[in-house]
Parts: sequence; C-alpha cells; structure tokens
Amino acid sequence: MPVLAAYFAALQRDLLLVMRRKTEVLTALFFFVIVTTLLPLGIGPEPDLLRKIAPGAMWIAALLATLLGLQRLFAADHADGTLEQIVLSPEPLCVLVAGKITAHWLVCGLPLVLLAPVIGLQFDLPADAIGILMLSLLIGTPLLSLLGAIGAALTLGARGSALLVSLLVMPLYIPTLIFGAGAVESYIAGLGASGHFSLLGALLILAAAFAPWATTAALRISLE
Amino acid sequence: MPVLAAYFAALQRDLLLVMRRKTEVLTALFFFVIVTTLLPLGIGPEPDLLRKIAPGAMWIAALLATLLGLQRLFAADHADGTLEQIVLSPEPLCVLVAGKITAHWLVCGLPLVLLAPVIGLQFDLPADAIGILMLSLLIGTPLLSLLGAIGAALTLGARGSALLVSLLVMPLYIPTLIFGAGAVESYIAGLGASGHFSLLGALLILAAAFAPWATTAALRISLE
Amino acid sequence: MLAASKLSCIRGTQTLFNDINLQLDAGQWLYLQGENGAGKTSLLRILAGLSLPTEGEVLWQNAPIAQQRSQYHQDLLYIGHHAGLKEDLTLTENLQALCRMDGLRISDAAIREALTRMGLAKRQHLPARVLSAGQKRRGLLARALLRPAKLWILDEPFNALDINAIADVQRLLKAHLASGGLLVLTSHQPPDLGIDAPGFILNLSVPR
Amino acid sequence: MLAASKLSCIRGTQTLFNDINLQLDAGQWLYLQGENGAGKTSLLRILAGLSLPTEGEVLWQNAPIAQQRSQYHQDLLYIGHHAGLKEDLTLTENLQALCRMDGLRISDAAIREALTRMGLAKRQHLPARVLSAGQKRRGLLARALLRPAKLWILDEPFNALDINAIADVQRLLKAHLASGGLLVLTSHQPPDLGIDAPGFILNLSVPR
Amino acid sequence: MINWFKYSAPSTFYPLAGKLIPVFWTLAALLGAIGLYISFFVAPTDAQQGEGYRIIFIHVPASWMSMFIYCIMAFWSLLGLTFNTRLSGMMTRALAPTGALFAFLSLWTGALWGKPMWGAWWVWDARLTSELILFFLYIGFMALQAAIDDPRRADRAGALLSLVGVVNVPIIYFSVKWWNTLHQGASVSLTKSPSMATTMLWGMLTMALAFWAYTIAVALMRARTIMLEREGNTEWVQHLPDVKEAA
Ligand code: HEM
Ligand SMILES: Nc1ncnc2c1ncn2[C@@H]1O[C@H](COP(=O)(O)OP(=O)(O)OP(=O)(O)O)[C@@H](O)[C@H]1O
Ligand SMILES: Nc1ncnc2c1ncn2[C@@H]1O[C@H](COP(=O)(O)OP(=O)(O)OP(=O)(O)O)[C@@H](O)[C@H]1O
Ligand SMILES: [Mg+2]
Ligand SMILES: [Mg+2]
Repeated sequence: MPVLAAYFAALQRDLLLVMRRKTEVLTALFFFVIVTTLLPLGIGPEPDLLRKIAPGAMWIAALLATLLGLQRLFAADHADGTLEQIVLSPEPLCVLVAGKITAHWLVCGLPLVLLAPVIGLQFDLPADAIGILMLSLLIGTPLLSLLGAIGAALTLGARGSALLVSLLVMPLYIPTLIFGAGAVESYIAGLGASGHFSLLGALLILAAAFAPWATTAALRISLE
Repeated sequence: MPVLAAYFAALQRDLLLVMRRKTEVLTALFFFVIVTTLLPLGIGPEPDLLRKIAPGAMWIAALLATLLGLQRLFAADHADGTLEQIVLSPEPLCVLVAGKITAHWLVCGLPLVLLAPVIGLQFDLPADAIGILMLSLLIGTPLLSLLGAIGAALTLGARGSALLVSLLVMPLYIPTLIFGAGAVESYIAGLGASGHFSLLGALLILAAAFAPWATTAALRISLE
Repeated sequence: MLAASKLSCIRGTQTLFNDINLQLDAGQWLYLQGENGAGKTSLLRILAGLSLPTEGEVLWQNAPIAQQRSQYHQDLLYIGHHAGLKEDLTLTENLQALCRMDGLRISDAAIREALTRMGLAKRQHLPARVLSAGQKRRGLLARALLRPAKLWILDEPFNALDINAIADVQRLLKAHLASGGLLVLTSHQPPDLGIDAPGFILNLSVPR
Repeated sequence: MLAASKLSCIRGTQTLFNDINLQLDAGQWLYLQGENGAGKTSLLRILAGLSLPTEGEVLWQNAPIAQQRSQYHQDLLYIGHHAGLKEDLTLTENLQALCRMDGLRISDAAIREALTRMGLAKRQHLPARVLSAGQKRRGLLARALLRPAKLWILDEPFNALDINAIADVQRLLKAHLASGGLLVLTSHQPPDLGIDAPGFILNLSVPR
Repeated sequence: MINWFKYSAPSTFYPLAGKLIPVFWTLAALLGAIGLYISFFVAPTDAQQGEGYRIIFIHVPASWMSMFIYCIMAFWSLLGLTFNTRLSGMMTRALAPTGALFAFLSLWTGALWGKPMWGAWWVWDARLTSELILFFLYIGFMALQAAIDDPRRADRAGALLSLVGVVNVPIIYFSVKWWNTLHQGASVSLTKSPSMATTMLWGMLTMALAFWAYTIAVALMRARTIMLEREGNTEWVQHLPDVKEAA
C-alpha cells in the first residue's frame, strides 16, 4: 500500500529526528514528573489532600506536557523549509500529517501513560485507581495529540508562539480533561468509570477521523 | 550613562517586538488564566478544596506561564542571527542581557501579578490573602525570569526544546515556589508571612546580582 | 505542459506583476530576471502551487494545478531559498526521508552516488547542522538526481555555491532539458543553458 | 592592526586549517577563497571572536581580542551568512535597535538616508518578513553606512544581491578601504576592490 | 611538588587511569564483600523493624554518595572553567551517570523501605523531596550534555550548570526542609530512627567506601572512553599500544 508507506515514512522520519536528540524522548516525561513534583511543593504535603487532587493534577500535567511538544510539531519543519517539501509531496498530505501526529503521540503521550503508575504511587493512589488512570490516559493522550495538531497547524503563519498554540488548543482539551480526570474520580467515588470511557472513546474515534483532515486544511491555510 | 542607554535599548527592542505581535502580551496572561481554569475542571468544583489549593496552584500556574515564554528569550534571536550581533556589541553583554530579562518579566511576569486578584476572587480567597499573594508574585516572578534566563541561555546551542529548558530550570524554581506559595498559606494559617518575604527578597537580590552574569557566561558558551 | 494565464500578484499595496501569460513545453526553459524585490520568488511560489495568485491560474498539462495536486507534485521538483534540510539528520537520512515521503523507494547506493556526484562523498554521514552553507545547498540539489520530475522550479540555485558546483549544476540543468524536462529558474548570475535549448527570459521590474 | 598567529581549527575529526598567520594593516583587504566547506566561514567567525580557534589567537592592535572585547567590538562590523534581522520589525526599527544596542544614537534621518542609498527608500516601513531575500540582505548591509567601524568582516556579502546592489556594495568597500579601513571578506564571486588597494588572497582548501 | 597540570593532560592521564582502574575495582569488590558480610551476618536483627532494616546498608551510603558526587562534579567544573582544562569536563561527564544512579538507588531503596515502615511508597518528606530534586538536577545535567553536540561546548555548559546547581542545592535543601516543617509536625522523621549500633555504623562506612571505590573505577573507565572518542585523531592516541594493535 503506497499510502501506508508514506504514513510510515513520515512517522519514521519524526521518530528518527527525536532519536537524534536522545533527550527529547525523555523530556516530555520528565516535564510530567516535574510538574507533578511541584504540586506538593506548592500546595503542601498533606497526603489526604494530595490523594484527592492527584488524578486531576496528573491529567493537567499530561495535558501541559503534550502541549509543550506540540508547538514543535510543524513549526520546526516550517522554519527550516522542510514543511514546504512535505506539502509538495505527491502523497496525500493528510496521510503524512497523520504520521507526524502518531510520532508526536509516541514521543509525548505514550511515555506519560507508562510513567503514570509511578507518579500515582507517589500520591499514594490505590492500585485499581492507578489502572483506571492509565487507561484514561491511554485513550486520552492520542486525543490530545490529535486536537493539538490542529492548533499547531493554525498558528504556523503566526510564527507559532507556544503561548498562542496553548490558547487555541486549551478549549478543545477541556472535554478530554473532564472525561479523563472524571473517569478516575468517579471510579474512586465508587460510581464506575464506564460512562466516561465510552465518551472518551467516542471522542477519540471522532478526532482520529477528522483531526488529520482539519490539520491538513489548517496547514494549507497557514502556508497560504 | 551609556550603560543605562544600552540597557534601555535592549529592553525597548524586546518590548517593541512583543507589541508587534499583540497576542503575545496577552498569551502569558491567558495561559495563566487557562491553567487556573482547568484546575476546577480536573479536580472537581468543591469550594473548600479549591480555596485550599488556590495559592499553590496559582503559583504553579505563574511558574509555568513564565517558563513557556522563557525558551523564546534567546532562541528567537539565535535563530535569526540577531543574537550574534548583540554579542558583538561594544556595550557589556551583561547589561543587554539584563535588559532582555527585564522585558521578559514585564511581558510574562507583571501581567500575572496584576491579574492574580481576579483569579484569587474566583477561588474565593479572602481579600488580605489576595494582597499577600500579589506581593509574593511581585517579588517572585522577577526571580523566575532571572533564574530562567540561565536555563534559556544554556540550552541555546541545544536546539532549545521547550522541554529541556523546563527540565533545567524547574529544580531552581523550587525555593521560589515554596516561599512564594508558602507566604500566602502561612498567612492564611495565621502564622504571618514576613519570614517568607524576607527570604524571597534575599533570593531576589542574590539572583539579580548573579543571574545576568551567569546568563552572559552561558550565552558565550552556547555561542562558543 | 506548464501554462499560466493572466497571473497577477498583489502584495500589500503593491502590484508585483500583472497579467503574466506563460506557455512552456518539453525541453524549454524560463529564466526569470529582475532586481531584488521584483517578485521572482513570488512568481515561482505561485507556479509551484505554494501560494495563490491574486488573479489568474496555473495549468499543468491543460488542467489547473489545484485540481490535480498529487499528479502535479509528482512531476514537480521545487527548490526554494530555504536550506530545506533537517539539521539533525545526515544528508543521507535527509534525502532518504524526503524520497520516502514522496512515495519513492531509493536505495542507499543511489543516494550515495548522488551525493558523490555533488562532491559530498566524505560528508554524507555528518549531520546537516555542521555543514557549510554551500554544502547544504549541494546536498539539497542532489534531490534533482534522485527524483525523476518533469518540471524543475529552482529559486537561485547557484546561491552559496562555488565555481565548480555551479558548473556541475549547469551540466545537470542542460541534461534535464536535453531529456525533455522543463525548467523555470531565477538567479542573479545568468545561467548558461546551452545554445540549442529553447527558452524564454521573463523580465520582472521592481514596482516603484 | 589585525593579526592572527598560528590559528588552527579542528571540526569533528577534520582539520580545517592549520597554522594560519595573518597581518592586516590600515587600508588593506584580505580575500578568503576556497571551495564549499573549505573553512572560510569558520575562519571569519574566529576572527570576529564568535568562536574560539582550536589553537592560536587573534590580535587586534597587538592585544588578544578576548582581553579587550568591548574595544574590539567597537571597531568591528561583522555580517555573516544569517539574515540577522528581526522579521517583525521594519528595516528602520531593526537598524535603530541594532545601533542603540551598540551604544550609538542615530537619527531617523540618517537611517532613512542609508536605506535610500541601498535602494530601500520605499521599503523602510515594511516588516522585514515580507521583504525579498535580496532586500533583507541590502537592509543588513546598510549597517555599514551607519556604524563607523575600522574592521569589516563580511561573509559572502554579495549573496542574493542583484547586479546593481553588488556594484553599490563594491563602491562601499572601496571607499572603506580608501579611508583607511580594514576588510576581510569571502565570496564566490571575486570582488573588485580597486587596483591601488593593497591586499592579500588567502586560499583555503577543503580537507579531504 | 607534583605538577598537576601534567596529570590533567589526557595523554598522561589515560595510561595513569588505566593502571588505577583495576586497583579500584579490587578495592570495590573487597570492601563491598566485607560491607555486605557485616550487614547481613554481623549486624543484629533490629527489634522493631526485623530484617527489613538491613536495606539501610545500601540506602544510606547511596544517599551519601549521591550528594558527594554532585559536589565533586561542581569542583571539577570550577577547575574546568577557571583553568580551561580538558580533563575536568571529561571527569564531570563521567561522574554524572554514577551520581544519578546513586540518587536513583537511594530513592528506590527508600521507597522499598517506606512501604513496610510507613505504609506508603512515598511521602512528601523534606529529605525525600530534596533527594528527588537532586535526582532531577542530575538528569538535567545529563540531558543538557546529551543535547549539545560539540563536546567542548557541552563541557562548558555542563560546568556552568553544575555550578549554578551546587549553589542552589543548599538553598533547595533548606527551603524544602522549612516547607515541610511549616506545614505539619514531623509525622515521620528519619532522625528518630533507632540510634545506630557501632556495627551498623561500620557496615555503612564500609559500604560507603566500597561505593567510593566503585565510583572512582567507573568514572575513570568512562573518562577513558570519552577521551578516546574525543581525541581519536591526536597523535598520542594513535601511538597507544591498544590502538596500534587494532589498526
Ligand atoms: C524514597 C524514600 C527515601 C529517600 C529519598 C531517602 C533519602 C535519604 C537521604 C538523602 C539520606 C541521607 C541523609 C543524610 O545523611 O543527611 C537518608 C538517610 C537515611 N534514611 Fe532515607 N530516604 C528514604 C526512605 C527512607 C525510609 C523509608 C527509611 C526508614 C524508615 C529511611 C531511613 C534512613 C536512615 C535511618 C538514614 C540515615 C539517617 C542519618 O544518618 O541521618 N529512609 N535517606
Ligand atoms: N505586504 C507587503 N506590502 C508591500 N510590499 C510587499 C509585501 N509583501 C511583499 N512585498 C514586496 O514584494 C516583493 C516580493 O519580492 P520577491 O521575494 O518575490 O522578490 P525576488 O524577485 O525574489 O527578489 P530577490 O532577488 O531579492 O530574491 C518585495 O519587493 C517586497 O517588498
Ligand atoms: N563536526 C564536524 N565534523 C566533521 N566536519 C565538520 C564538522 N563541523 C564542520 N565540519 C566541516 O567543516 C567545514 C566548515 O566549513 P565552513 O562553513 O567554514 O565553510 P565555508 O568555507 O564557509 O564554505 P561555504 O563556501 O560553503 O560557505 C565543512 O566542510 C564541514 O563539513
Ligand atoms: Mg527571491
Ligand atoms: Mg561559508
């Protein structure tokens, strides 16, 4: 399948770029760790309080970590002129964009999912709540990458300031945050999380179908 | 005083640049607003809980907002070659750097101080606590800009990923966070905040004396 | 093959050009001349489909390019002002990635050969970041050896190149034309495209 | 005035040059020649104090430049490969900001005149972002008219310039030399610096 | 008087390090064996904590080392920035991973110990938190070094960072301490741990010495590798017996 080949070509290129700067793989992760570490330092070390806000705070931290990586998603390629070449590729731009988004998730999203249990332990969350948290992040972080890509593409022409991206993307992130953090909290409250999960899943499917397409459109607009 | 003239020249240039993209003035601010808005969405709307964590959370939000602007502090000038010209200026680099740091604070720090009361009211903080919060931010945010500049300069050659700056700078921010958020919390707890303030002030003086100098050294290293 | 009808381009309050009509066939070249700021780059980007003209349209094989993007991009090689290389990747990796995203499978040997022809044999495994201005440019031009494309659109290809490299690139251009390719280029150093290759010179003047 | 003793530069595993000694006096020029990747830019950056040589040192008026940075920078004008303009500012603002950070007070009229001389009168209030490649370069070279500096170090100043602009810049260079200035430059288009101005050509060769 | 500058030249340091490495490995193995023997067989079972407390023999020396190594890195950095010696950058770089390793070990063993003792893997105690931050400082240092390609620049940037860091470490330590005590009384305090028996102290000291020897051996090995990488084309490397054989 030539289309698949193009998808993997874009994916592989971005992963290769990340591997070249080995630190980048780790930094999204450490940003997550550090934000969650700041939390007790800011609001105090009482275990009960911390346990209560942990799921929400971890979700917010994941969201910010993803956000930070986002603004590099296209801006770097734009600045060095390689984005022009990508746009001029005979393969469908949408597919290449999807490859890039996947790479972003693999680098900025997946590691957070894998690290979440450790942070959860630091906040003394029960084991089953940690499981739910991981699952919610596993469905939620791709969603964050997909939605964020639209914002990243839109702000390109505006010489993508990190802050502008955040501004555009945050409102889109709110439903994800509510359902993601909500899943864990309602599970802890004994209400079950399946409702939240099905909503998250629905959002993910929707986003996977439309976000690459919207991102492509946004890219074309930004590049004029 | 020629040295002062150079300081103001650097300051004015950076402010002019920000004014050109009017959004940038607002975005640090909006980031702050949005992070604090996400908080109730992530951890639930209980007023008591929110009031309790508000000072810490607002401090963390301020810290992250400052951080986001940081990585542009020198990276933008580096990418377009104007940093080379700044380094080659006959005026002491240290002074120009101080001007740039001041501009960063005026754009990313000061607006947060001014906005803090509004957010504080949203979290239902008492008026006097809000005053203390503002004061702590007023002393603390310049500290964040000064320390952050070192990290921003160090990561220059390293194709300054936003995340790497965070990684380097976050540990350095911890005392500021602790004393800043601590001031408000211990005031609310009826313990008085003067101890915290004097420590914050001491840190600020120390940083103001050494950070521009360390930043200059870091810049020279990064540019080799 | 390549045609443009009634192209005009307005930037800000300035009309860069107005009512430009073109018709370029196999084996022909178009050389854009003009002072700095005359609108050469703007025209090339419009021809490549990277930006839209204020009026008029660009046709490739008699159809508007916007309606056949994939086909047009297949036939097009555009090299602009930008270095266009990922600084962290080596030249080999850069070219490999570009070709694969274009849907081509190019062997390492082919890339090595192309780089060797551009005089970069010894530099193929260095990250693009450490290369000199001219080496980057040469590396990018090696794409022309790897990708079969009917239409080349080159924006100041000789910039930053030394005399040998310029001669190499000229040979390349001639060969492309001889094999029936189309060429649109601009440069402040007038290229020598061989006497027998038919072509046009289009002179743009700076808007006053 | 400008001297260099035993300069050598190693990049990665390659020795770009070794044991370069220079001595340049008032009114003299040094023209660096060499293929792409020979190390011209590297040498210029070392002379400007932007990077450190692996060995050797650069002297300005008989003292190492590292020991008198402020004085050296006062006397130096360096224009490199980079565009070196803030894209969001107009040319006037760009030049204004640069001069003020250099500790100079330049009137708007002086800047207007310099830009006019570089043929940018009509472009002075446009943000640099929208300017053409050559216009950016011209704008940057206008610094040479604004800042009195004894030593000019220029890295391919003719890049992206059209023929008229190249002639203008050549005249500028000659005037600079005639008034006792020093000039170090590299370019792939051999400059004409006037027959009576004494100077040297330094040929660097690519490390194999 | 010893000419220190002579020994800080890679060409003299390399063979010297080559001779020292086996010595330190042997020391590390010997001391480690003795230390482990003391901690498992000589030291008595603790009345309150049972056998689990024996983790202290790893935990405490590891914590010590993590702090020491950062100071040593700062010391080398200071040397490097003032005298511009190449060796100091290599040593700093060679030490960092070991420092991070010990910080991690301290965190890990502490966490393992915390679960039975406090019922939680982690509490936001002052000492724990500052150890965690120290770990971040190490990670930051290594990330910075990895992100800069030019080795000389990486060295100098790392040196500056570790100096800035070492100035901050006490500030961080005291602020964290103060932060914690202000909020809650010492619900868990490490200093209240049972007064140490002499054997325990000996056990910990021996283990600490073993860790020292290990650190030195590993750092020298890494420094030698870095040296070969960086100076591969210089004459003294070409004339090394190992290199000549390989060629
Ligand atoms: C992840 C969790 C932990 C971390 C990061 C940690 C960190 C440290 C550090 C940095 C030190 C050295 C302090 C110094 O010598 O000044 C230390 C010493 C010590 N730790 Fe831990 N620790 C942890 C958990 C524990 C636990 C659970 C216990 C047992 C209840 C414990 C018992 C001790 C003891 C007895 C010392 C020696 C105290 C002294 O000599 O002052 N630690 N720990
Ligand atoms: N928004 C705008 N307002 C006014 N003029 C504009 C605007 N945008 C672009 N221009 C002008 O349009 C022209 C664009 O020129 P272009 O880049 O196509 O020139 P070029 O012929 O490629 O020049 P060069 O030889 O320097 O590369 C420039 O003269 C520029 O000043
Ligand atoms: N880390 C490295 N390893 C190997 N070679 C390197 C390294 N860094 C730089 N180089 C080489 O050093 C040279 C740098 O050349 P420089 O930029 O000074 O060339 P130049 O003479 O200005 O060329 P141009 O005419 O293309 O501008 C290039 O040949 C480059 O390949
Ligand atoms: Mg152009
Ligand atoms: Mg060059």
